[in-house]
Amino acid sequence: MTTSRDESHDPMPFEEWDRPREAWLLSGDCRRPGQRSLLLEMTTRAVFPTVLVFSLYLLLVGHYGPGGGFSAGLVAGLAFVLRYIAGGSDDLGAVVRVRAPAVIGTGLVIALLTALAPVAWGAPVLSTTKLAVALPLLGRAELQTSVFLDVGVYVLIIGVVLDLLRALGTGIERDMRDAGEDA
Amino acid sequence: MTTMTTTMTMDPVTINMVMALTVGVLYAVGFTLLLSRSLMRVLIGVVVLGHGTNLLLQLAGGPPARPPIVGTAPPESFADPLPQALALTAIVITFALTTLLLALGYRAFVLVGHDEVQDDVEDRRIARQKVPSAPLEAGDGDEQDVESADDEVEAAAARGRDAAS
Amino acid sequence: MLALVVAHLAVAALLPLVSARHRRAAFGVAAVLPTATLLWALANTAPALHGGLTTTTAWAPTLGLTLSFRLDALALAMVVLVSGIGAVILVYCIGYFGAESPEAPRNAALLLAFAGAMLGLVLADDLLTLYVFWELTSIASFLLVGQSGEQREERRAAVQALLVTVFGGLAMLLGFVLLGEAAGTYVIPEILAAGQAGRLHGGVLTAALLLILLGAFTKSAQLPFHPWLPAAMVAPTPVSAYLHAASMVKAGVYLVARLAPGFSDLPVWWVPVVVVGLATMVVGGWRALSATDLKQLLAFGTVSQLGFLMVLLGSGGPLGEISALAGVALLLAHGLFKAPLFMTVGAIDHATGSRDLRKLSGLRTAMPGTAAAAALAAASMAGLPPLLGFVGKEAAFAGFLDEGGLRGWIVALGLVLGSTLTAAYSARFLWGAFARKPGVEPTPVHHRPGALLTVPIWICSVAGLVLGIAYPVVDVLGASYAAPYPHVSGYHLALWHGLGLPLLFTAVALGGGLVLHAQRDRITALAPRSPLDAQRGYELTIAAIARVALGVTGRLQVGSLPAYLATILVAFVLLPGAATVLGGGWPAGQPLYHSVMQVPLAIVVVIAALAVARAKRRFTAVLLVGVIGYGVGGQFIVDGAPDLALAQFLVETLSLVAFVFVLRRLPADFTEERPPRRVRVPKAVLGTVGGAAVAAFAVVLSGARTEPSSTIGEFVRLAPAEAGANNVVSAIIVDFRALDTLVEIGVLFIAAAGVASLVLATRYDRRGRRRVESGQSSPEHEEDVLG
Amino acid sequence: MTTILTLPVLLPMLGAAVTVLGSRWATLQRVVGVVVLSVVAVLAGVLLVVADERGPIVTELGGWPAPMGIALVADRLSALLLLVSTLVTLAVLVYAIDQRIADYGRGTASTTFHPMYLMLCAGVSLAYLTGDLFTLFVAFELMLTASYVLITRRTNASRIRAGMTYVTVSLLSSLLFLTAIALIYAATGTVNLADLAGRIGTLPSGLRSVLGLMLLVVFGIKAAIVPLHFWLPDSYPNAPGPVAALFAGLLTKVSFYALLRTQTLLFTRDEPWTLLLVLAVATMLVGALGGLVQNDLNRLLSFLLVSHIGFMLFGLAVFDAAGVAGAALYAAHHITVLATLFLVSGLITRRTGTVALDRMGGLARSAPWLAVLFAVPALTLAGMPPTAGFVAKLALLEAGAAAGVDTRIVAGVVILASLLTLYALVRVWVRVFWGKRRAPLPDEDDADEVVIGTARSSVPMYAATGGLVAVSLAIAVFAGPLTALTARAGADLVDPVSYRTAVLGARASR
Repeated sequence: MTTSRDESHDPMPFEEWDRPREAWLLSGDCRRPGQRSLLLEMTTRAVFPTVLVFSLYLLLVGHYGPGGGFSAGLVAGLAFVLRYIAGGSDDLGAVVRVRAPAVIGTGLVIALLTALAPVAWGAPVLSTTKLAVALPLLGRAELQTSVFLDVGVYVLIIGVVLDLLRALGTGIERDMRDAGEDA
Repeated sequence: MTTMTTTMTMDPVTINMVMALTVGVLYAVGFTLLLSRSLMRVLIGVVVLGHGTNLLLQLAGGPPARPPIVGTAPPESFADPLPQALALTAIVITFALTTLLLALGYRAFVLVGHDEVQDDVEDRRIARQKVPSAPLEAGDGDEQDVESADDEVEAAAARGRDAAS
Repeated sequence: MLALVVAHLAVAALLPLVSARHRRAAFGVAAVLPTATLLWALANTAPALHGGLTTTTAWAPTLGLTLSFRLDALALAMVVLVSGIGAVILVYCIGYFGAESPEAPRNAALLLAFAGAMLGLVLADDLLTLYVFWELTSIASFLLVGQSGEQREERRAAVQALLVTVFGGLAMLLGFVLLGEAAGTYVIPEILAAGQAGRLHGGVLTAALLLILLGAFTKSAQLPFHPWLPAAMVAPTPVSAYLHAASMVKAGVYLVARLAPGFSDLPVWWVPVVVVGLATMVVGGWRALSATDLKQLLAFGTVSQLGFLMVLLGSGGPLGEISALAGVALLLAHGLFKAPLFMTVGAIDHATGSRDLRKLSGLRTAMPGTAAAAALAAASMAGLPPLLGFVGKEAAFAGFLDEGGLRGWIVALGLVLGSTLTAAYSARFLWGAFARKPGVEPTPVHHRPGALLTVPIWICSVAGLVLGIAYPVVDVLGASYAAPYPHVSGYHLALWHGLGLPLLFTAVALGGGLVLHAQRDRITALAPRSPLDAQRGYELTIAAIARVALGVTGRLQVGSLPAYLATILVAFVLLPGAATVLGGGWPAGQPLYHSVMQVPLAIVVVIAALAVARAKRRFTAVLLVGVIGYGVGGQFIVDGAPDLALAQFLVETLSLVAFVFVLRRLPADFTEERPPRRVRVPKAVLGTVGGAAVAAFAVVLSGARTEPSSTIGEFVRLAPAEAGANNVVSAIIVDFRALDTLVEIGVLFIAAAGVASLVLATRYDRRGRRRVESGQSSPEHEEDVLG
Repeated sequence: MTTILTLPVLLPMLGAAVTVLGSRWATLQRVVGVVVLSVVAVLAGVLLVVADERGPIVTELGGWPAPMGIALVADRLSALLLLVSTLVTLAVLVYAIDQRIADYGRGTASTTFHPMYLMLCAGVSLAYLTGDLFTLFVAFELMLTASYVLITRRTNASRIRAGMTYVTVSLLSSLLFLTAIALIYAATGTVNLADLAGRIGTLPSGLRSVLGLMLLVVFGIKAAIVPLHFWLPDSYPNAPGPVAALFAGLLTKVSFYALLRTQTLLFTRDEPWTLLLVLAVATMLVGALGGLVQNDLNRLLSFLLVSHIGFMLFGLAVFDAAGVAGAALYAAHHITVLATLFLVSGLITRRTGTVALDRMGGLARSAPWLAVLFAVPALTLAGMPPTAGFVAKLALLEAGAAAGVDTRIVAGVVILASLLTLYALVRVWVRVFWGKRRAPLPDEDDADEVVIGTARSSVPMYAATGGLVAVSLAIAVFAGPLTALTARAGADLVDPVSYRTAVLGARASR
């Protein structure tokens, strides 16, 4: 990983302060026990669902305070990133069984159908309205239909993050193995 | 709308010195990095430039004010929400472009062993040429033919120079 | 008339179907339409001579683009040449191209297409219509000269012909547009009327007329553009006979003849016409005297004759009526003698395999019929009575002699000189083709030309004789064309005008010609190189264009990405920057900062940014970029944009992760060599100037705002009530401007797919090198990207 | 009608999503792509007819009135260009599909090509239709990002440099665009074009020209105005045939459309724009001269592409109704003819195995149909009558001749550039179609996406190319109605009252 000219044993010159001295990223490869960090894995297991729930909160609160589909999707995505860093692609694959591109496509379809749906009721494209839903137990709840757009964004962004993990994470890792480089 | 615009006083939107300096530095650094040959530097330049642009977009709305969330403050004290929304969109788009360029840099590195942007080979070839390749009259198929036609054109030009001098 | 023209083109397009079955039949089929056209035109002689027959089809009337046609006297004369000689030559082609010739199908179709285009040209009643067909004939000529393009001479000649004529044609188009703009119409009679009435004037008219003349000169092979015509003789002989003798090269002359009645009073018109025409006539004739290839001889002769026609039909003047009359007569005469002469060469070539007059000998006895027909045609060329050439030449001399004055005499003497040369090369042609030469074996005749090769020659030659005797017919035609000129002379075409200067001039020309021919050996020794070689001029021009193109492209298109980006930056700074300096004002009362918190955040961001610029390690640079990102996020909080700040923090984090993933595989340092100072410093300077410029734009433009945002009030009012969101920014994103959001997630969608495609396919790049076979299933990399 | 206006954007996006979800079913992908673009083409035709009869059609998305919400506007200009562009994208898609079938067989799905292609089309549609400056930016990003993926997809070591050049320059232009939007908002407080037209008018004239020049540079980069054009001949030629055709046909023209729209709507002028005249001259000449010295067929075409951008700039620079109308007509013609030529170049390359002119020859004999397919668009590009290129050029020349001395001189440069274009194309003809026949060269890189040196070009590939030739011929045949239409469009552009009224209603009167 480090460059070939090795001068780390010398007293470090000033401008070399940022020279990497060890592999600074934990590999995601689960099959190499030497590189696993139990602490990180345990933390992740505990944090992961919490963060996902928080992301749902952000999604729903978006209309009233900071939040919304973007931020929520990104938070959820970061949860998966954490999971990947701790457990590697195999672990991630165990959680997410759908293809990432399909997730992205689904998100986009949800958003586009939200845009087009009002036409069926004779309203302009992308118009929104307030839906009153009678929920059991909770009673009457009001829902702005634009939340569906937010849901689409949320799903799509999770898909994007997963796809990035697949490509930049797993893909590059595999390339490195192919090339015989030490991860 | 008319009622609102008349009642609302016009806040000066002028960007202050500190922010102008910040934006200026971000752009300067971004531009400079963009001009280098390393694709990774270019990429970092794009990111820095993107930060500068997003900041500028937000600043275009006016000086700091209260977050535009109805109910938390009187509407007159709100910051202009539109630049915020635009900047939000811009942030996401910049992110998308960054990752794409990152992947391209990676691929370039894997393919050619470094991530420098090379000069265009064909352009260099043409710049070195004295006579256009593939002259019109030639082209019977063999290279020799091309050469001889080149010679002819050159010779014709030379004759002309002699005659002129 | 449009239908007639279109029919030519349509049949030409379908002709390959005929050729596929029977090659020679194609020419026969092709000859039908020109024949019909000729008959149609002759049947309409009466209306044509009295006011003309017109049709108009609108094409793009907004642009004044209409397809207008008129059959009048001049057009009728040209139709005789285009369709009459065209039909004859197409019949000749049956004999010329063998039954097996692979060239036949292409030539049949192209010749007919050309006939159609040429017909459109001569019938055009509108400048733009004329231009349309003008360029079509150039293209047809290009393809007919180039043939299969396998010989270098063919290619070279075809390209030269095309470039020179299209150069002129395009110049002419600009002239037409300027003229049309000045006159308010493109309809030729209306423009001529405006010209005669003197309603057009000024620099625009001068430019327009010169440009139009340029077009006419190039097309009709006038000095110094003429070399393309002799070069084009590489084409098959029927093509030369038709395009480069009888019809296409007359287009320039025809155009001048069309416009002369309106503009020949203007010096800007007649001076170039007379000077160039006379020079062309003399130089062409002189060059013909030293040619050894019979086709070359005729080609230079054609150049010479075109100069002659140019003078006659373009010079106008007080007695323009007579020279116009002479012009029409000679226009016809030239077609009727030059085409058979070319066909004679074709027949000789066919029979003996040679066109070199130094090798040909004794053909007078071997091919007596051909020789007689050629002699008749050559006599007309030389101007012997009672042929049409004589009638025309008499009138030509008469016109300028009667005009008198300096101009009249100069032209008349020039014409005598030219006619002397014409007589000389006419004699040279007959001698070269048919005479028995001392010391040269009689040329063996492999196969005697059949009727298909000789009858067409006879038809044309005899037509020249008949029209010479029946001169009143030509006189009526010419008079109808010359009608716009003032009637002062009462001159009519005739075989006998009595003894006078014109007859003397004719005699001098004929006698001089024979003397010159007798001295042929000295002339051949004298002639070969004239000091001004127009062909070399063409070559030099082309070479110069190539050098300029190479110089410009080599210097500008340097192939370096940083150079390109720098150019863009310079433009971005310079153009609006100059305008800012000139027109912007620094806003008064610009505060140092609006909120104290902005200052420390700004310091962090600025320091991190400067450090990024100097960072040598990728990872360090990425971390510093992260610092900038979070710093900017902090500014968003200060500015009252919590949504923005949240997104900024999250995106920045994700970016960092992405960078780190990729950096695993890359070396820690930037691989780029540290560039030398002379590269680095200008880049830093340019970057700094760019940053300063943007900052200045920001201050100046934001200081100029006089109104609040158009939308803030509406947004705040409607967000909770109508969009169901207290968070106005969120309302904008998912409701008021939801389309932006929709498209933006589209961009994310693309980016994700792009990253996958770029990264995941990488591992297959080096394996490659296997042939992709047809019908193979998914390429491997696709499967991988699919996930 | 207002829903129809959104479909050219939303349908291709939906199609893109569907082709990703169904990325294992090749036929589904193909059918979705062709059907979506066909529908969009029909809709564009409807929009054109209606917009011509009734004036600009406006949709306020979500029912929010402009300038609050985003307005989509189809007027004569945008509907015309949308129609032509969609016909081109449809033909190029058919070509690409059949090229893939010829090379990989019928069962092969594509993971990225179809979605990216449709997204690009959505971006193009939105760029034409939007009446909002920021949405224009977003549309550009949609279009450009998809183009980044298409041009870098399956690149090899020798072509990746082209991809980098393209992406980097485009990114810079995008960021500068965003900067310009920020500055415009800072100065005016709105991003709606119709609203901006009113507000920019109140700025001091110096600042107006700052903004105008800024947008000129921003769009000039992507429209390849000299000297901002250098990236184009270095990048387009390296893209696979259909992709290069798509780019050459559409991307520069979309940017030119943006330039045309913004300059006429926001920065009105009364007389010819001298700066743009100078740029037009430079663009025409530098492009044409560059084309003369190239040995690579695609590069040659790229330089000619640049050269003819100069023709359109000339029309805009004249800045009256006739000039702008000429520019619009020229753009419509240019979209089709450049796409056609690049497709033909793809066919030639497949046959000969090379793009180098000095290594080809004799195709007129061995592939006469190819010769015809090349000759017609080549003559069109050179502006020879009676093609569409001639009609469009004539419109420009007439506008130039009428507008004054400067523009007459530039009209002379148009003539010169036409001649040089013809010369460059004649070189191609002579080198490629004349001369001795040559055996095809083997494909130097088997692994990449592009298969060359094979005679396997299916009939639909020829048919798609021929279809575009037919579109181009149709522009010539129906020049009457078309020039009348563009003349009306030009009048709309120089006097944008109907546009502003259609978008803003009564508020436009400010």
